[in-house]
Amino acid sequence: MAKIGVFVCHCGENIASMVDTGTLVKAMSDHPGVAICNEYKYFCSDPGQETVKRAIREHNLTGVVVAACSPRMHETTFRKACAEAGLNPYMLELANIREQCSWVHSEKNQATSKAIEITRSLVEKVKRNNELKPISVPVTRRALVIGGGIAGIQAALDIAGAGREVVLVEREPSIGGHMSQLSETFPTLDCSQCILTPRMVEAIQHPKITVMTYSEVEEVEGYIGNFTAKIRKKARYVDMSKCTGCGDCIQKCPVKKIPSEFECGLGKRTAIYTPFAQAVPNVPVIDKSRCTYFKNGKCKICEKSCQIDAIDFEQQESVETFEFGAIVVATGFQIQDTSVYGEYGYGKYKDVITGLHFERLASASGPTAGKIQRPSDGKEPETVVFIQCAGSRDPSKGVKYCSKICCMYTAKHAMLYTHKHHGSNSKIFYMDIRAAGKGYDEFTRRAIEEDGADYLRGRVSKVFEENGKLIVRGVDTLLGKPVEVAADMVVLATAMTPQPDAKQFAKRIGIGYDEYGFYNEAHLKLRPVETAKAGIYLCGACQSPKDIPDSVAQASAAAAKVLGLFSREQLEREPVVAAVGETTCAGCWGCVYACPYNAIEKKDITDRNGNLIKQVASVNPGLCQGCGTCVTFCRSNSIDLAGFTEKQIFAEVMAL
Amino acid sequence: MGIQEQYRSEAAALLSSGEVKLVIGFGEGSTADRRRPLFARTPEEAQKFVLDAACIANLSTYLVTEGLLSDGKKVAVFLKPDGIRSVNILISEAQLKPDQVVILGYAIDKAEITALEGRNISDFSLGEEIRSHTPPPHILQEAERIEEMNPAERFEFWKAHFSKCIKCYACRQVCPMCYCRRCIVDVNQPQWVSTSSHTLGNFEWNIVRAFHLAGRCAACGACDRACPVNIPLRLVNYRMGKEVIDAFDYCAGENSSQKPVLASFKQDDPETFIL
Amino acid sequence: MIYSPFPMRVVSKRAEAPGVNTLKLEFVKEEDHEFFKQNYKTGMFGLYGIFGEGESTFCVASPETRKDYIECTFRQSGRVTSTLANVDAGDIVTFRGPYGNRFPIEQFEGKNLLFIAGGIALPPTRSVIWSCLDQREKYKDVTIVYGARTVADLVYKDELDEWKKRDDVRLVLTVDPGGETPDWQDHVGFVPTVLEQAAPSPENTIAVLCGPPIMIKFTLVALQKLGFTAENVYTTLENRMKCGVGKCGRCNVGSVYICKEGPVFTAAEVQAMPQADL
Amino acid sequence: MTRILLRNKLDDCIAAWQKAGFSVFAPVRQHEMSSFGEVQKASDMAFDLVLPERTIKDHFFPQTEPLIKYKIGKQQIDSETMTPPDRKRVFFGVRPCDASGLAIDDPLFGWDYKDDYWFRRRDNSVIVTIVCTEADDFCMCTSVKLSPESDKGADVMLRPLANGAGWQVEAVSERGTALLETIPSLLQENSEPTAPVPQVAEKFDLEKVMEWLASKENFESQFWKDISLRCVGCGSCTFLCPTCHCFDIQDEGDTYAGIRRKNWDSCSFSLFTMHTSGHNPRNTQSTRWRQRIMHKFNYYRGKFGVNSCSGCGRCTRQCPVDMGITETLQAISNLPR
Repeated sequence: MAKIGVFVCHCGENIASMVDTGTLVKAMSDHPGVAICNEYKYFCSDPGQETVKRAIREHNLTGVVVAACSPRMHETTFRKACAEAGLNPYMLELANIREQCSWVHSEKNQATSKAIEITRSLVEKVKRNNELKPISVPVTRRALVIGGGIAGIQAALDIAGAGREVVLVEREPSIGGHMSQLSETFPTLDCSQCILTPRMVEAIQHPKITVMTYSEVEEVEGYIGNFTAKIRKKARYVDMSKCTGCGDCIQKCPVKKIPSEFECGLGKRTAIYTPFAQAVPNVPVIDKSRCTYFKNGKCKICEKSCQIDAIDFEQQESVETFEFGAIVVATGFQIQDTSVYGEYGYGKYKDVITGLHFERLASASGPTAGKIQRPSDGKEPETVVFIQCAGSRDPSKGVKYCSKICCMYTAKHAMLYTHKHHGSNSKIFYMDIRAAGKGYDEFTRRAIEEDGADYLRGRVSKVFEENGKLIVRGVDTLLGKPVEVAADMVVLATAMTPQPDAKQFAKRIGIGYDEYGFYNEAHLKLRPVETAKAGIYLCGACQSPKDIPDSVAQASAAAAKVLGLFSREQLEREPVVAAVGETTCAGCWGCVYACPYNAIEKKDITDRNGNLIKQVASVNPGLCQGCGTCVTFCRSNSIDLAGFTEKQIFAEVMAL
Repeated sequence: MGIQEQYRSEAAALLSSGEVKLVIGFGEGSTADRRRPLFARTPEEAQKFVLDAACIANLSTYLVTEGLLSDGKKVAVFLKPDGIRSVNILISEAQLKPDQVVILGYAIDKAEITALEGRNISDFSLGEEIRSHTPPPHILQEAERIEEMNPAERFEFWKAHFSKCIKCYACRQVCPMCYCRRCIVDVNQPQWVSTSSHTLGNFEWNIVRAFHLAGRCAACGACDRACPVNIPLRLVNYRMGKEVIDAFDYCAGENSSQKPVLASFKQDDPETFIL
Repeated sequence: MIYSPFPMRVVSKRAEAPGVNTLKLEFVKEEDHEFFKQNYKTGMFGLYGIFGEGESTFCVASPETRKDYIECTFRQSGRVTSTLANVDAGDIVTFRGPYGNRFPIEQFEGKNLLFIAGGIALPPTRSVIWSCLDQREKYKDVTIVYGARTVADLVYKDELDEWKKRDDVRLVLTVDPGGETPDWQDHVGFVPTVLEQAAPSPENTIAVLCGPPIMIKFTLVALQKLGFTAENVYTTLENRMKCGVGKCGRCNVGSVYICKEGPVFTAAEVQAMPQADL
Repeated sequence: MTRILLRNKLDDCIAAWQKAGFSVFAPVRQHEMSSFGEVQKASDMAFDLVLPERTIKDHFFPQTEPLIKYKIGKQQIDSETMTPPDRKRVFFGVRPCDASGLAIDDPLFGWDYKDDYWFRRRDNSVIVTIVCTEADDFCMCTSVKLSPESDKGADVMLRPLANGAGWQVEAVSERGTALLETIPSLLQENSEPTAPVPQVAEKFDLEKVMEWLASKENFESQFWKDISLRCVGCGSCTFLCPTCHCFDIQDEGDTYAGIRRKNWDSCSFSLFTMHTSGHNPRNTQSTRWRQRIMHKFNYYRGKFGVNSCSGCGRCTRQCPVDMGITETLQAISNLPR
């Protein structure tokens, strides 16, 4: 029969102060199948591990239970020890008598009897453990980076820099993302374009990076190391291989009054356009919905103006398929639809704008060439009111979270405004000032102390127009008094929200998301750049609101994960995967619908002559994450999870 | 021509034209008030079909007989709305191919039999009808009575009934939804459900079955009628069905493209621990 | 009481082939041992068990000439056999039996013996083989034809070597095509074919044939071709059993309770049973 | 002149038996089901039943019977054989078919290896049979050569009086005689006429059936496939049968202790004969139904000289798809020869 070794760890005083380890050792020594039971102060220490190894060898143990802390802490430690002593590492179980016992109890007797129950139930489990071997999966060492903002660019550059191929997909005509729209960046006030453009150029020129702009990821199939992605290239109607980016076509285009998306509607663009002057690639696209030729069948002025025949009205969209080993999702964010704040008059009053508008007004390459002007009449505003948390931290408007960057950019806006407009007057309504970050608090202090930003703690209840002024009515909660400010312009620090199609896209590639649509990481603290789907990583604001430094840091972290994966040709995966019993599978496909990872397929069972006998479910071990959802569902118990078989779980429960 | 004659000749025609290989209907039973399933393979046998208010069994259970439909040929079957509902569930669970079943639909209203139009499963849209359909008054009354009990009383009620169970599995065998090739009670590694029919083992079995039918039961009452020791099984399944409608707005068998309510993962699952 | 087993101590465990083990068991209580010594005859079976898991039926693989212990050989497949496969020397298991009928080996005396076995069905044959070899002088020629799917699947490898070396035993070993290893010296082919090639004489010969149903079917044909009559061919049936004593109704083949009237039958008796129920 | 027991003496009778150390069982109705249950007084009994839904077999071969208790210890496993209670019991109001059922099963439980669990109960029980006054559409005792007044398996026979006031009493075994000796004062000499015994028509020709079943070529007849088409393979007919006796042995317990049990099993179940190899000799419902019929009307008789059917008709009465032995045997006897 089984010969199990049980090792009771004191964890210093962590366990021993609440659990009577002597009693536990005695109880386990008397348990059927236990060959040896020891206690020690720290089994995770070197001498502790040595004790375990020696016991395995001396007693020919068939299984080991370490009664200590959470398996999250030391499962790997002891698995390694087992393997070194010649025992299959999956013949180990950790009985968590710390987090689940000593730490949560205050009565020693109760804690001790609970520790006994926990430990013996693991002993009963380990008796039924099977030797498992890691699964080897081949790895395609090419990465897909989805999203060409600063996060995506950084991740692509880091991965390519280490010599691995990258395909960078951006759905807009140019990479750059939101960062390219910004004027100066906090807390150093260096010009956003100036630091971004070199990166963009580096990316497009990198021999290992294929940049696919105006393209979207249609579909992702497969699993870690072995993804297949279909990428749809939208028709640009400009031959990228020919275009030199001279801009003649743009000059000649007769449709000139289209509000520019890049300029947040503050500027205009043509029907054939590049979103901004420094666009990468510097190749225009034709906006089919606005182009006269596409609408009326006549015009083609751009074609005529192009010296090198780069315009191609016949161009079709195409779908290309690539194999990838890893995917970095960097799809970024959007700003909240500010119309939810009807009381602030956004959309009603032209001079109520968002922070992003303000960025364009302040940008030297923007529609006003960097002059802060009112959109309504082009006058320079004397008094500007900034309203922070105009969307964030407001559950009634659907956003409970803090958008993290607004405190900083509002301070920056006030500062830029003062710099450009001496003697101007900025009033900032705020709830709290959150300026945790290197140089951040100093930055906000500077806005207040050096640049005269006037911070009013309180909420704004209403913005309305009176005599050509925007009257901002609110409360100064520090004074406890209502305030009214007559402003020339109001800037709303709107919330960062996920892309409107974030949830749909997550479903397409099979990753999880939270209630808003921000993508879920595998573990908030310990695995912040991985998703629960192995091989797919996250960076930037698609995961949660982030500023540039954080996005870039996370992008490098994601790249490090990808490179770690790419460091070997074969990937070893945990063998904790499900498998289907084909004789009893009834083929109802419940498991197929239940699987969060799309790891279960339909498989034909044929006789020797190839005639179809029946269809059964089949688990792809490469995709399976061992979550067990299918097991709990299967009515005929035809699926079992290696390492957590029903037999093991049943024995565990029965021993309680 | 009454519906019985109409269906006899229709069944005969289906058989003689070779459209179906088999018609499953009802024939005379061993006593005047009983009807028994009748399998006709020839037009002559089809003349023995009986259709009247005593034809209450849900014949869809025979459609999942192992091997019956594996040759790809068609089978016609006499079905009431609850049977049609079962067929919808079976199709959605991939146990039947819609084009293999010809439905001779009928409804019983008191002692009256009416024919239902349509022969393909797609001809029947049951949606609202099923939702508004309530169990017979005496069942409903009993269900309400149990609902009003306190938990201890309710436990005693079921204990008394379940302790009678002899584990003959007639409830399972007559149920069209119990098509598993190996039932959970026949799994012995581990032995999830005791084979013994003592009160505990009986509880285990009946509760497991109730769970396995939650969101899948067509409420035909076959289990209840089959139980040789008169356990009011449909009350259990009625309650589970109600629970599923309330919690998930899901009524089993409304159509044949439903996904299993308790086994369809949604990416926006409020619990984030899986994905 | 009728369903109460004897406790048995595991003396040793030997791995025979992938998933196949042999246990050697000794009696814990002397009175149980006495009972066994008085009642055991080759061919009988028992129910081997472990409390908490249940009982499983297989033959006693040791001969009636060696009654100090019980050997049993089984493939790990169900709940009970999986647990039995994990016992070690010193552990206690249970035995209920010996049950059933036997090979009438005293009627074999003075005759040639032909043993034919396939795969995991060598154990019941081995019980007769040793019962006869231990009294070698009572029998004439002894031929053993044994085949398995692959070389690894052959059981009792040590004893096969021993038989091979003896000059009073003719051993014909074979593995199915594709099951041979590079250094395999013996036959490659299915048992019926190899048997026909070996062509033992049916003259004054008793054949004992054990194996999976499909092998039995074709080997019987081969034996007939060689001139054996069904009355002179013995086999054992291994039906599913629970009680072992003719009550539980499980092992019926036609009117025959395999557990009481069997498991040993002549081929003629087997042919008289409803074939569809086998 | 015979002795009678008046209905109004029944309470005294029960009391007298209890005093003599017997527990008294009779047909009762509980939780919408009729069965044999322990009674304390006459009013507990359900006399209006043609036949209780559950058979008397339940009390001799219970649906689950503990055989061995075991404890798993560190060094060893302790086991203890469990024996059925020795309690003396009177079964009052047993129908002739149910009583016959016990007699039919006796040889099976007794050949070679005596099943102590069955016989200990049999030896401590006295069967008081009441002759039928009513039969329903499903009754078929006469078809299997028994009758509504058969005393097979009985210790005491009661014949209902025509006036309904009581029963004519007659001991038919030593055990019966001994039982009546505990209630001499409650019995009186009387010559009241007894109620007529119902006419139960013979539904099939048993001789013809047995002859057909005995013929080897019929074993593979298409008949079996056709007749069993609608069988859903539940075990209700076997579990409600007074003679079916198939069982399973199962260990049930937790990590440390448990009980080995003998549980009812049924030849109707698809896994009943499944080998570990996956081979299943009776892998279709038709072969299982054939086994049931063959076992009852051919094999059993070959071994023990009686058919394993007492004609109670429960198999048809409670079949969810209106099948049963009667229909099959009728069909066999109507087959063209």
